Amino acid sequence: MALVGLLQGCKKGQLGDGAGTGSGERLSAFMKRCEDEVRLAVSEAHGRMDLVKVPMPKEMKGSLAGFSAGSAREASVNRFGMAIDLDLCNGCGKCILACNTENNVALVTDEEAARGRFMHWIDMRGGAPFMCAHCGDAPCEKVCPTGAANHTPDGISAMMYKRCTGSRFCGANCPAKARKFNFNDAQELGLVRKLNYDVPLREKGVMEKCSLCLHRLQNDRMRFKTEAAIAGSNAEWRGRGVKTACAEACPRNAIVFGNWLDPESPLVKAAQGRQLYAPRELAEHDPAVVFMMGKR
Amino acid sequence: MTPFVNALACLLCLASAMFLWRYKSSFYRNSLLLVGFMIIFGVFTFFGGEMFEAGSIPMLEHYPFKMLALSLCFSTTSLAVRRRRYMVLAQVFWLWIELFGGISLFYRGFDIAWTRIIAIAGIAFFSSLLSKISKEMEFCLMVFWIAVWIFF
Amino acid sequence: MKVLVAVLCLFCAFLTADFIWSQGETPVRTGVSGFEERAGDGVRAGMESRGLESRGVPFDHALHGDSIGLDCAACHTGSKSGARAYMPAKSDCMDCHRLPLTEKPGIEKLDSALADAPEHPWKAVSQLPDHVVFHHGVHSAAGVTCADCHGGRGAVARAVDDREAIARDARNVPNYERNVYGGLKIDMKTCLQCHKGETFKERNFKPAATYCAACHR
Amino acid sequence: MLNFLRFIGLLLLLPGLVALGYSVYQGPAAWAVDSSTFWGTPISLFVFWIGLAHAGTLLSAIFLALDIKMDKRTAMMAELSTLCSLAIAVIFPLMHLGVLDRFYMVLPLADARANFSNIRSPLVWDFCCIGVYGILSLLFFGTHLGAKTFSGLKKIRKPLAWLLFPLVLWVHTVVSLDFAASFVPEWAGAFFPVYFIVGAVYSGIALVCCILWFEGYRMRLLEKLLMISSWILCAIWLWNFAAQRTFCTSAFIFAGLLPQLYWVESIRETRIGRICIYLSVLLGLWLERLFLVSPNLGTTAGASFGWVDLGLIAFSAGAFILAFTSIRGGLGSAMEGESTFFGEVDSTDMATSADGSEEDEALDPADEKNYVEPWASHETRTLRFPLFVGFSVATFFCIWCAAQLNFDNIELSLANVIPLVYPIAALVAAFIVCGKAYVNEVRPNFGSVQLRHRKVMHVVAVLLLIMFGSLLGAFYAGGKSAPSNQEVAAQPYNFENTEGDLIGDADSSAQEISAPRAALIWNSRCATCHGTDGKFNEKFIREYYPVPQKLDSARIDSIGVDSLVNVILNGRANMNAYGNRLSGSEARGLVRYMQQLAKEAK
Repeated sequence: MALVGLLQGCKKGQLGDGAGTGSGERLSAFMKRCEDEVRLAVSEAHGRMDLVKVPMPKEMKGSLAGFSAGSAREASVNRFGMAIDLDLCNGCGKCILACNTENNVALVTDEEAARGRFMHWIDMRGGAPFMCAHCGDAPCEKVCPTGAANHTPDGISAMMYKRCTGSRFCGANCPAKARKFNFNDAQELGLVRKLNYDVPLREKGVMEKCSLCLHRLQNDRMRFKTEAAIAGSNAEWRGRGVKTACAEACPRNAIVFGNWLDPESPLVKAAQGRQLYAPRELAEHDPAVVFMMGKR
Repeated sequence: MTPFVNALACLLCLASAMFLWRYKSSFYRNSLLLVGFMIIFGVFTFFGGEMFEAGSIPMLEHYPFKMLALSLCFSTTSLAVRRRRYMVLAQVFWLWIELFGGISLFYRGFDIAWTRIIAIAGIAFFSSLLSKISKEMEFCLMVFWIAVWIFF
Repeated sequence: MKVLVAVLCLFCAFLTADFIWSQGETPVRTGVSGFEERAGDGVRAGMESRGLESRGVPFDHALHGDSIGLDCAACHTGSKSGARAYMPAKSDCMDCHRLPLTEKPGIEKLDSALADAPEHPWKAVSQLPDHVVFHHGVHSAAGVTCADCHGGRGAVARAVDDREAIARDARNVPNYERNVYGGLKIDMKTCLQCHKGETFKERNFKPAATYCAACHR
Repeated sequence: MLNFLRFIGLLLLLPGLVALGYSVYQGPAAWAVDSSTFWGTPISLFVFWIGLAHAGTLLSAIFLALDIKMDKRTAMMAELSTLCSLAIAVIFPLMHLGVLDRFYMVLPLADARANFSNIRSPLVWDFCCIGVYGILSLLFFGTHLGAKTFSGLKKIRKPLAWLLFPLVLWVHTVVSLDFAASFVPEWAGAFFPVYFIVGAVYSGIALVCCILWFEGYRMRLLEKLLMISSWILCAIWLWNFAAQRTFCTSAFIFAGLLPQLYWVESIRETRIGRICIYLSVLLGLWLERLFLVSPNLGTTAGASFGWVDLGLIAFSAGAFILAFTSIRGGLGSAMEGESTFFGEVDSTDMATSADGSEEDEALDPADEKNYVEPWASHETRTLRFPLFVGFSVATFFCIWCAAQLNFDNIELSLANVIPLVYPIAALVAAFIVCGKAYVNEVRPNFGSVQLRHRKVMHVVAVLLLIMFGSLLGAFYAGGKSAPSNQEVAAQPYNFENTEGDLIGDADSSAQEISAPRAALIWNSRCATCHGTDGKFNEKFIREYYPVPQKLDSARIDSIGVDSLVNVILNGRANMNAYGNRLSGSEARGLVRYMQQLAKEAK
């Protein structure tokens, strides 16, 4: 047993780095803490979502007209989003754990956990996962003083952590309160590990939220563009084949990730003929992450 | 808010303006009147605009204040001294309510009534150039304000 | 006179503060490494400070480069296809070096050094901040050569202290701000300038994406 | 009295400093905020103090602009209270930030990285407006002080007052837009500009009354204005209740009902009674700001109010009292005019313009049009021309903003930049006005100043310039970013595949990688010997290596894909084994690419 433990301990060197080593905690124990926290969050979940019907997300209105030649040309062809199938989802919370490990989401201290304040990018609301909806007409981005919250041409509401001053205006202005603020210095408290090198750790005092696994999309875009340039093709990148961590982890495939503007995307196929919903407070902001329930 | 109620509001402003700045009326009387108008305008908007039926209609949020501004505009025509200065100030007050009310509504997804704002700004600017405000000019201004209120 | 003093004060203070603040501000110091045989201690110390470490295998870029038709990507795998340009593993060296290659003296010494070398003779530490995405492959595919940023030719010239070559290099390549290796000085400003198409006009690069999330995460 | 006040100030400040230090160290977690209430005590303190900061200049400048007489001492007190509360107010939005040292990113200037702040955000407007307001108030106060030495400075007080008049209202309007432009149901209100300004004027008048009380006299005009503001604010609260169904009872009691005790003569005419009324107004308005900023406070959903919050309040009050009393004591009689009133100031001589002064609280003359005397040449020179230049600069600024990188894919509406226009215009205009006054009035008379003072002035000027330059330099340099220090040793096995393709089992050799990927691998791994085009790397092969087999379609087909994959992975003769560096699918892709190359070579 001791030998297994030792081996587990040695594994840390490969997977985690210096972050959080102050506690000297083993990776397996850390992972267990993560799981416990998710379990707690799922069990404590409360509140209902007030869903209203919405049409299928289309191109973002207005904002792309001004794209100059120097900017990304792929502006109009992509709009990434997700649909969560409420008929399939049973609220198991696996998506939360997958998201946390993928995005190096910090744990919270015990007293915060007791008050139900987690850093999770996915909340359980009304028995279903709820995350940032990546509104096409995002209220949070309008009020961010530094431009740290901004939209990519691909329809992702991105956060530039290094540009964030932590004025928390975006958090206040999000109608669904999908944004989380780093009250703690998680690295110092040993509440976070760099489980995934692709995602930077967030420092104390910045806002964070669901990024639609932006790093996966970025990696895929770069790979695609490299290959396209070698092959001499003019194909546009549509983000085919990319999945978010939560969509990947869902045992019932209730979360579908894709490109709303790509007819071949699994998302568009899954949403065809289904009735789409969004939380009432977000419905008029053109959300890209929606819920599916029943046939249309 | 129906155009009829909107026109009614304009009439109410005109009526209330009659009571302001009477000769030798005291400081307190004038301000009490203003506060009273404020409340009357609020009640008028609340019921006339059917605010409680349609939930909250953001466009009506600053309506009573606009009415107050219009009423002040009307009332300045009867001032004895420094009429032009206060006329301009009252119009700028109106402009200010329209502009910043519009900006705050713009952030909540409504369009700004630019024609209205430009009209008020224009008349405020040009009335600042008037050297003497005759009875005819007063009448013209009032007609213009009413037109802005009802049509723009 | 007074105006002069005022302007001078303003200007000096500006420069000083700018200098102090921007110390260590350029996070990415790109440059070819490893002139161990010729480089003095200064270069070696510089290498170590940049997280480059060589474990006993001498290496000369000048011998391995264009002179024998080798591409950077042959050893730095991924530098033309992936996000990162990796350091070669010993097996990569042994692809060629398992055969006797030249009759030059000292080759036996090299062979024995290679035989003793660990599986990863070189180690590098990424200088890129965590929140920056730099994909070597996509830049290479777009026509940016390794030397544009890493200053290959300039660096070689510098290493052999060939002043004439340095001067030639400076004449051939437009006079952008350069790092100690002759490569482009890299910070967000220079990245953006090139992405917007303001620099390297003579190379006809296509303007690239300039929205934040194109390069940051 | 001053000493007593200083003692009180110190008593409040010292524990307050502890709270301030703790909350700067601890960050926003220190005070009552959480993930549903993002704004807490610092912001309500900010709104409160910025409101107080308005009253001083508002009274002094607007009274001056509208020709309402006010004695110099009262005016100076009001201006000084403005400066002090402004200095207190700016601390709070700064400490409210999560990452303090990045505050400069809010400034709408492009830094060395071509980063530009998001000027659509009300916070940026705030930042600019308050900065400009601070500078202009300082200039206004400075000219007032300097008018004693340089009598020519008196001339520019009125133009400055006209510049400040709209600015004061503009600043608080912009502060109100922080709330009004948001989607928080309790904050959304198009009437907020009026609401906030009435509140600010009300609390500001109460503060000036307090100060005059401590000075030992009273001004009945201010008291009248105080009462009138209380009524107007009550009317607005009523409307707020109608529009949003929220009502702050405690604020209504303290700032709405209790001040009405003023009508009881026995209270009005005793000093204790009056100060109680003023303090009750201040308390009520503070409670109202707190209620407004964090509506969930005290309910089960919200965060709870702790000692840090109380400490911050104590800090602000203590720091204000200390700053005010020490500057007041330091300036001494410089703040008093020749005709100082020691006693009551009555408003009888102001009756003629009384009708105007009550509108003032709710008026915003937005621009130069209000300077109603027509195109007199003097006026054009002193105010209209500077303002014209200012507005031109502001227009250019807006155009420049729209050309920034940030707004490549966002359409920038006129409504996004209008709130910045007047502050910029006012700043430029004020600099022109003051610069002209400096050239025309101060410099010619500079010789009359004592030599010692002149030297001090020069040193101060040089220091200021150095400070300004270094701030600019620091801003332009921007912050540092730490490298990741991730170790990049040799390429991990099968890394390229897992990097891009996230679905499917990349390692199963039955699958095949895409043609471009195979080409990339070929170029890096195989081209060393086989050449990028499959025709050998002549330089290398001739000299050192036995020549490998030529790529030949017929031969490749005859060997078969599987055995070629086997050769790549396991090696043969001079061919190296790549099994530990390439996956099966990659080898398969390479074979396909070889076939393609061979076909092309024919």
